[in-house]
Amino acid sequence: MVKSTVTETKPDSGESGGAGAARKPEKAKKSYRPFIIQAWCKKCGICVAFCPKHVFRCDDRGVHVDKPEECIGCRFCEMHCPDLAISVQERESAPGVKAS
Amino acid sequence: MVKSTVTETKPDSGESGGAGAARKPEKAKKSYRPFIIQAWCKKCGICVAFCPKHVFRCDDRGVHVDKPEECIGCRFCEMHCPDLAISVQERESAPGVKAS
Amino acid sequence: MAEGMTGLVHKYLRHDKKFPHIWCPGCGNGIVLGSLIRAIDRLGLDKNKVALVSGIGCSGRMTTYADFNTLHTPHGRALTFATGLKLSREDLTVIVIMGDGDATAIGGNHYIHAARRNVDMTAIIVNNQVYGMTGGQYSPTTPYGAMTTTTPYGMVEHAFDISALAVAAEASYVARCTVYHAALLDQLIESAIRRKGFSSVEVLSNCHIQFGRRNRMASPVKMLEWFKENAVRMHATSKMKPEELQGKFIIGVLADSERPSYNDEYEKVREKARGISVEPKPPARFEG
Amino acid sequence: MAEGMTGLVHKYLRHDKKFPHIWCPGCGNGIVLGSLIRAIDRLGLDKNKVALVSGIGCSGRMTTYADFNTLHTPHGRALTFATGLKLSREDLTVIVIMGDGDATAIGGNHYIHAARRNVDMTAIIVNNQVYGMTGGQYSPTTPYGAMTTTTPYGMVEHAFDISALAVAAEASYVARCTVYHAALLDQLIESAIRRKGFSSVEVLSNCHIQFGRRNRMASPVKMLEWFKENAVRMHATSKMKPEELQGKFIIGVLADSERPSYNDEYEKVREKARGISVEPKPPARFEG
Amino acid sequence: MPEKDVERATRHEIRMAGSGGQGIIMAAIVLAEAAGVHEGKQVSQTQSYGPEARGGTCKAEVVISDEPIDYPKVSRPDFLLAMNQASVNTYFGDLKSTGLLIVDSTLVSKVPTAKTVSIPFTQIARDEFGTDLVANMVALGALGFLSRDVSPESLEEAVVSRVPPGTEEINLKALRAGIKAAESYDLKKLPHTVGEEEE
Amino acid sequence: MPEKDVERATRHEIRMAGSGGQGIIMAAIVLAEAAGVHEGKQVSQTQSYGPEARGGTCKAEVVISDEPIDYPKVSRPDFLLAMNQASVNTYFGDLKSTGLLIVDSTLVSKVPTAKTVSIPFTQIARDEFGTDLVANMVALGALGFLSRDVSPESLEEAVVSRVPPGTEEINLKALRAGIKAAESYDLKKLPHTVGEEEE
Amino acid sequence: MNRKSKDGKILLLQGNEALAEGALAAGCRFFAGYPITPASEIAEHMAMKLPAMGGTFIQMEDEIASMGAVIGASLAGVKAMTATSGPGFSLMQENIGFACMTETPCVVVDVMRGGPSTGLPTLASQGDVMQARWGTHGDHPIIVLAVSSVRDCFEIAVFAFNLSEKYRVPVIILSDEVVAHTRETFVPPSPDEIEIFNRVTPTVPPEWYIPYEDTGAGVPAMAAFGDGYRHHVTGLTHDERGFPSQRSDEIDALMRRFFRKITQGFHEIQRVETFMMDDAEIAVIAYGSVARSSRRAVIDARERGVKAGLLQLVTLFPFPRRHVEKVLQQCRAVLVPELNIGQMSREVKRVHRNSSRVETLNRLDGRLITPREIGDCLIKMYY
Amino acid sequence: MNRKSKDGKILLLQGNEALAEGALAAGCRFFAGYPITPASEIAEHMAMKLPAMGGTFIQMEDEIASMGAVIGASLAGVKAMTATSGPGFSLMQENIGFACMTETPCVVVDVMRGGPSTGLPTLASQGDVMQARWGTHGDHPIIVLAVSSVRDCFEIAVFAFNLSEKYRVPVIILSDEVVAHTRETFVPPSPDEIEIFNRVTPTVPPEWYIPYEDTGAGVPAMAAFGDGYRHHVTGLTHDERGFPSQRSDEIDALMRRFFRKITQGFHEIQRVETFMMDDAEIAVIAYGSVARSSRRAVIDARERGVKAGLLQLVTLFPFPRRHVEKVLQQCRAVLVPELNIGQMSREVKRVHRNSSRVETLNRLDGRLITPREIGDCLIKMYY
Ligand SMILES: Cc1ncc(C[n+]2csc(CCOP(=O)(O)OP(=O)(O)O)c2C)c(N)n1
Ligand SMILES: Cc1ncc(C[n+]2csc(CCOP(=O)(O)OP(=O)(O)O)c2C)c(N)n1
Ligand code: SF4
Ligand code: SF4
Ligand code: SF4
Ligand code: SF4
Ligand code: SF4
Ligand code: SF4
Ligand SMILES: [Mg+2]
Ligand SMILES: [Mg+2]
Repeated sequence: MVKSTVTETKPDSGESGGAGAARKPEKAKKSYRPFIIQAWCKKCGICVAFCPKHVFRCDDRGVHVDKPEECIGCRFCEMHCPDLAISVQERESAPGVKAS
Repeated sequence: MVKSTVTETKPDSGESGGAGAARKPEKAKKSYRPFIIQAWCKKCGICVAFCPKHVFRCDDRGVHVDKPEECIGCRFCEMHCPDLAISVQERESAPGVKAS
Repeated sequence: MAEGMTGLVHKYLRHDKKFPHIWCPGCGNGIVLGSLIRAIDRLGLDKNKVALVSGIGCSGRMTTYADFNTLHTPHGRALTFATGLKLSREDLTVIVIMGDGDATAIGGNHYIHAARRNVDMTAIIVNNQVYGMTGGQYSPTTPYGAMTTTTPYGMVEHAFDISALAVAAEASYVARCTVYHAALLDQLIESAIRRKGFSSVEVLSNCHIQFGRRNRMASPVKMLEWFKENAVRMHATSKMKPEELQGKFIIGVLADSERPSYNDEYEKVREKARGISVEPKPPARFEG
Repeated sequence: MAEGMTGLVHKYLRHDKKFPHIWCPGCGNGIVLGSLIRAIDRLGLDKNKVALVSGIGCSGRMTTYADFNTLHTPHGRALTFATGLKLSREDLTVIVIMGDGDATAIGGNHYIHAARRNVDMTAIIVNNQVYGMTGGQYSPTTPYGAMTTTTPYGMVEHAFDISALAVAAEASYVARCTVYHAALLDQLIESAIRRKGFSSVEVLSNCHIQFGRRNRMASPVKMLEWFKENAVRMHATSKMKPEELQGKFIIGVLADSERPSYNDEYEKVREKARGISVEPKPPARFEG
Repeated sequence: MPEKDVERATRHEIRMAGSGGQGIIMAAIVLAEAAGVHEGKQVSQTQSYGPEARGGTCKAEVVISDEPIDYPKVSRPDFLLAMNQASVNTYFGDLKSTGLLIVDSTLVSKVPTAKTVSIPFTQIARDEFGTDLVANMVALGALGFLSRDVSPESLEEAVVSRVPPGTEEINLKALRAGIKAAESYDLKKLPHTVGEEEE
Repeated sequence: MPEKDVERATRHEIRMAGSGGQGIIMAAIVLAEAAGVHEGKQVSQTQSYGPEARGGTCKAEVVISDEPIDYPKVSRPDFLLAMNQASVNTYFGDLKSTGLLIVDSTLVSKVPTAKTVSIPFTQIARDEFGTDLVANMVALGALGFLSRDVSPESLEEAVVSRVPPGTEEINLKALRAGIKAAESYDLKKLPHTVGEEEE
Repeated sequence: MNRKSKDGKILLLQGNEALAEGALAAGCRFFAGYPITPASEIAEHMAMKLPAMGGTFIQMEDEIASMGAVIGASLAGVKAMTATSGPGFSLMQENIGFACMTETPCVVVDVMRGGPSTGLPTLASQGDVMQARWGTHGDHPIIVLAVSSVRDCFEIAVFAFNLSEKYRVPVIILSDEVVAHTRETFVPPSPDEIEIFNRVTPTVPPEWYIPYEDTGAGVPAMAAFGDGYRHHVTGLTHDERGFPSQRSDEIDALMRRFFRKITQGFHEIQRVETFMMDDAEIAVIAYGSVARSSRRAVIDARERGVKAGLLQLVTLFPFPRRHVEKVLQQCRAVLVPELNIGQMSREVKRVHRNSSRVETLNRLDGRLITPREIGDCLIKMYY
Repeated sequence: MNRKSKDGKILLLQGNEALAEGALAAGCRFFAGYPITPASEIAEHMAMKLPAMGGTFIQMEDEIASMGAVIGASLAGVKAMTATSGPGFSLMQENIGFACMTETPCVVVDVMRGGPSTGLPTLASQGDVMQARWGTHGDHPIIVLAVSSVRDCFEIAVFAFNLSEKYRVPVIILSDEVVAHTRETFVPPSPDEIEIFNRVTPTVPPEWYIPYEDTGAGVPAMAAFGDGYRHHVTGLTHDERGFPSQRSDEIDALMRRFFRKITQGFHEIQRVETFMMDDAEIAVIAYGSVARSSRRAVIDARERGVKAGLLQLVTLFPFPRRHVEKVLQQCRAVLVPELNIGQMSREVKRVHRNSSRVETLNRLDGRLITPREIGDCLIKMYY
């Protein structure tokens, strides 16, 4: 039964982390990428909608890190994932965390 | 057993009825006097202390209208008697009310 | 009948049955009762259409004496009963008398919610800064440092500014007075009753027995003088520094605005409901 | 361990037992939990010395997940339990999570009293403007006009400004934020915990399921955008007209002052009591 | 109707009554403390009052016994101290036939039995100490003396330990004034019982 | 262990299970309404869910009978509609030996009995209507048809009266798609019972 | 509301909805409440239906306030109700006592869930039975009714209002999660089929009105606020005029009248239903949702040759002693199955005189006792 | 405090003061309360005494908050108490249920006054007996004790704390206006004469700690917040680790353990006092202030040749069934005088098996039943 449709809106470019963000995008030198704990992700779409660099993508099977190379480390996704399923890391990958 | 003694202070001259009094002393023409329903008076001393014209007096037997002729009809006493025992009247006396 | 208070007493009090009242000699509750009667008389209200509701405390006994529809409810709950009354019988003028403990300790929540909801009624809080009836324990309005039976070493909590809470909860009308300023009190109660929506009048009142006696003001006269000397009219405060206002009682009208009362709002709901058909609600239901 | 949230999750959550949590996909409660953990981590608190207390409601479930001393109390009463805790164990950092209904409907009185008393603890109110857990009834913070399961014709009551109540009750620290402004939230929670005395952080949070769905904001994204677009920083409000502030969420620090906490005050009482001999109290005792 | 159940040799029942604010309860407490703490007897002290915050009627009772006290209230007093007329009227009927009525003659005008000790407690307080407030202590002195349940020394110690600091002196003096007033009374001259049976 | 107490000829028990948010309860209500209000049968409809606000397991039941229904819950379902694998695993054991298992083959991969009707309800909803949200209606259509407790007309009327205004069309279409999918199933080809007794 | 079929007759309703409909049919025009699982649908239904009927729905700040508002409305002459579950019911107790003391009619629904404390919010229980009788401080009679089906919910709601109005006493309806959330079909009676009792109002002129007069039936006439009969209502013990009293004779008369008026009404108030009891040798005594399992168990037991019967208690308090005693005399064994540790079974034991065996069957885990569990007990007890 | 004689031995104390002293002697170091007649002196005494002892007194905004704070303090490892009267006791019920569910030790004093509602604030009653047992929603065992003298007040306060700590259950002390406000002399025992039980705390390392483990005695060890044993405390039904559970087996085990731990302690918990019972043919069963009238009545009756005796109930719940049954078997008639309509007499009747006559004597007007009234009944029943 259809009740209403979830409309997902354009991601929030700029102002990452919201007003008064504690951690502005860090020095360009470093490289970042987000990891998703898939077992925890509930596919709410927040990371997809708000990542300023459109790093995430949503398809039938769930939410994925689509363009890790674009990540600027603003950590908006990490701070806003309601399931604490995202970790933004400085290295290319981290042991022990299942990346998507 | 003595606990503490009630100190009665000087009456409040002027500002009858307190700040923003609704009824200022009325035209000089009229004459007033307060009556006390003795059965209700609990001898709290409020009328005695605050009547600007010292109309009341307190003795062993209770509180009395001592100088009715001085009354200017400010009604402070009437408005502040916690036992609703005082009525200020315009005529010299009123039928049915037991004056002290 | 005789004029002045005696006339009003005959008209509005169940004095034949119950007077003299049970309050201590000089108790401010009697002064508030006088003001209330004068205000109602000035408004020319029909006694059959006035409901006076009170809680438990010395002030709660006011309902016993006044010849209206009177309701003496459990401690702290007067406003909730009054809400039911007023919403069921719009034609009643509902006035609620509460003590400071009644209204702001156990009843604090009902007070801010009544203000928020803006049901059309008038709350009069007889703030004697102590629990009078139970023998002088501290109340949320007891001044810092004061001695009471439950602060044998002096009060360490900070007192509520009752009226500030009402303002924060957006009551339509908020006023403060003292029993010394009885004539002003008459006026404030009258305006409060006139104001549609929730109105609140806080009255600093003397409990020389339970509060004064332990705090160097053992007589009603001493306490009335304290009120007299420390009262500042609202309109005068703008010129005063915060330090100057320390320990003062700001009296007068603190807030006054017109917004639709709950009763009016709900009447709109009734109209709407009569006109529209309602969708079934989603079946989801969770624990809680 | 892994850095970022994953590291903190391992350090502070009972994730192995209880994750994924029971909240709906996208629920703001999770965002608040993240902020809280980051704030506690920044403060470097010992987990054994943190007590997290919650009431009943969706937000109340936060205590299940966090690896502190956790206490899930009856609806509305969290602050009273927290008061007993903190007064008995000064060494605990006491943080209280409440829903808007929890804190301001049934628990409204405890909230203003906790603020007044200034017991040293931090209240975090997850204000989703609705009763989430019980299926979407209106709360004292539901906006005027909104649809809920108990306002099928639209809300007619006016919403509390929770933080204004805390200010009126003189809380030491009062702040407001939204889950969209998560980084700011981290900071505010951190400062709140640091501030001695009672601190309150109100967080506008999305319940797109029970609130959003009935009010044209059926997704978390829509609700976060609503917060983003309508938030105004406190320092910016001075330049704005009241009309401009209509329907806005003022975020940031709303009040911040230092006054002795209840704990400090009571310690003085203890010292005093040890030094002085107390008079017998007057025997008079009345009904009540 | 004699109440056999509470008439025990070692049990003395004392009732004190007056209006609220007269310090009746304080007097009863001091009496109980004198007998219980300073003379080591068994005591029980109770009271009752109306809903009035001040000014209503007030009643306080003391039971003094050599044995443990079961029923703590007074039903047939051996002594009735009445500090106003209303108290005489209300409670006289309960007085044991062999009991003694003690009244404040300042405020009581009509007494229903010849077996009455009438002393103007309030007047004494007013005249000698300039305040009505110590009338209770004057009365307590008289009652304590007449009851023979406590020594003056015990009473004095109890007064000192119960009144607010700073007021010990005046209260002690009032107590002594009461004892003195009672001493001058010759109990033997009174009838043996209060009731009409004796007539 | 056959439960004799609930096996009555006229009593049909239906259980529907899945995860919260799949619209299981709504489907059960529509079925109950179709049978009870539109076909005039006795019905009782119950449900249970976990503490999860969303996403937990969810179970809804309908009892349909010609006689008044005493015990309102399902203990030995005649039909089990399982909208995910967990539901199959949890509830299959309760199924009556003569009962029928109906699964959403989009989400259920393992079935414990050959007496199963497997239809990809979610896939049908997605493919034909572009949203998972009407999978419940597709399933309801199939279940209603297979149960023979309700006519398609009654089901349609019940759908119209229960879904939010404006969504009638899509829900009706989904329902019909489910009926159609079930029609193509040949029940006779299935074993007579679900259990191993038959092997 | 589009729950109705076209002919406007059969409805598919939840127990909670039926209870609300019953209240409306009884004339309830005021509802104040605070949401709580599993009672919230009653409030939601009232919120939807009351305004168009000229009534009032209000969601209060808590259950204490809800109960206060209900009493206020009733004093204004309007039939009023609230609904809650255990935690809220605990909070309402003080004000329920006020309604007892002031003899203010009102209906309180407690949809029981697992307790104590927050307990098991979404699961069923019958843990509040004794609380319903004894929950407020001080002595007071009260009427407690139990519902077991959608039809019951409607009818008992009407019955509750009638008793409340007639005896001027709060009436508690105990429902449970199963009854509350089970949907069943229901044909609502037409208004003229429903018998309604409204409180007796004074007919004397105001000067003669004695608000707490001791009448033959023990129930004084009740004037609404605003109708010209200015009187005083207080939670303190009071005299016939309603003014505070500490007089022994007046208090005693008041308290004993409270009990007498209910005792005099036992015949009407104590409602039970019997099922297959005529020749029963073994009986189940049950109420609420468990009565439904019991009915099935009795049928099944009969099929197995056990002469079983069911006494379903509709009125729990005043405890229907006569009816229970009769069963205890007739049967050699009695089973009291309950979703608690044994609350009504205590009452059964209290009145029982060793004539038969009384057994209990108790579940505390939120699950409904099944017909089979009861049946097994019956068989064990029978043979 | 200058209530002491010079030798520091005999005190003249009110029941309320003695109760506070007893609590302090038992180790109570936290009191949260809200004033109410006739219980306020307990709070006032605590306000005076606690600070110097390093404890905390706080007056909360109401009784709900008081009870909440008490539980919070107890969870922090501090023995805690509150005191109230009927209206406040009604308000505390929800939180008392939380203490039951979470097995948090605490002591709640209810100084009974006339009810229901505001009732008779300054007069005595025993109207809250059944409420003390059944006042909160849901099933729960609880311990209820009654005091009858100043000495009792002290000793029972200690007993209450000990039981509460030992069984991790809230203990209710029922006092009444007469006991509360009667002053009697009292020689306080020296600290080493007082036996004190403190809750068992875990000795295992934190990783091994199972907060609601089912031990032999049914009472798990209790860690204080802040002591390194981070655990979860919830009013929801929970598993052994304290986390919310809806699993049938876990809930059932939890609930039954609650009852079991108390049942296992019956011998220690159920305290009664007998007086002249050895050869009694007729007995009075009484508690609280009425027990004192009863004792006198028994002495008087003996003098008149009536072989009377007294069973004084100190523990009201768990109902001391054994003791009562023994009396019912021994005596041909039993009188249960109470300041209520008959609450404990219901319990006596529940366990009684027709072996003797059970009569009641009830006052509802706030006055203590006199020895004479009881004596008259005894004589009537004896001959
Ligand atoms: C539930 C409840 N708790 C406590 C009380 C006891 N009580 C009666 S009046 C009162 C407080 C009185 O203070 P306040 O409200 O300020 O009124 P006042 O007597 O000073 O006019 C209290 C605590 C009560 N009656 N009911
Ligand atoms: C005394 C009591 N009343 C009512 C409830 C039911 N209840 C549980 S949570 C809740 C309100 C939830 O709203 P909120 O506090 O805003 O929390 P949210 O679920 O929105 O986070 C209510 C009314 C309860 N558990 N206890
Ligand atoms: S924000 Fe978190 S839960 Fe939501 S889609 Fe992204 S990873 Fe998944
Ligand atoms: S941290 Fe990287 S992935 Fe995350 S929101 Fe920022 S840019 Fe996107
Ligand atoms: S103010 Fe009234 S009560 Fe007080 S002394 Fe004067 S007349 Fe008497
Ligand atoms: S009205 Fe007359 S008597 Fe009264 S205060 Fe004024 S001057 Fe004095
Ligand atoms: S105690 Fe205080 S408030 Fe109460 S009557 Fe006396 S003076 Fe007035
Ligand atoms: S109902 Fe609302 S608040 Fe509760 S978990 Fe779902 S989204 Fe969050
Ligand atoms: Mg006060
Ligand atoms: Mg909320």
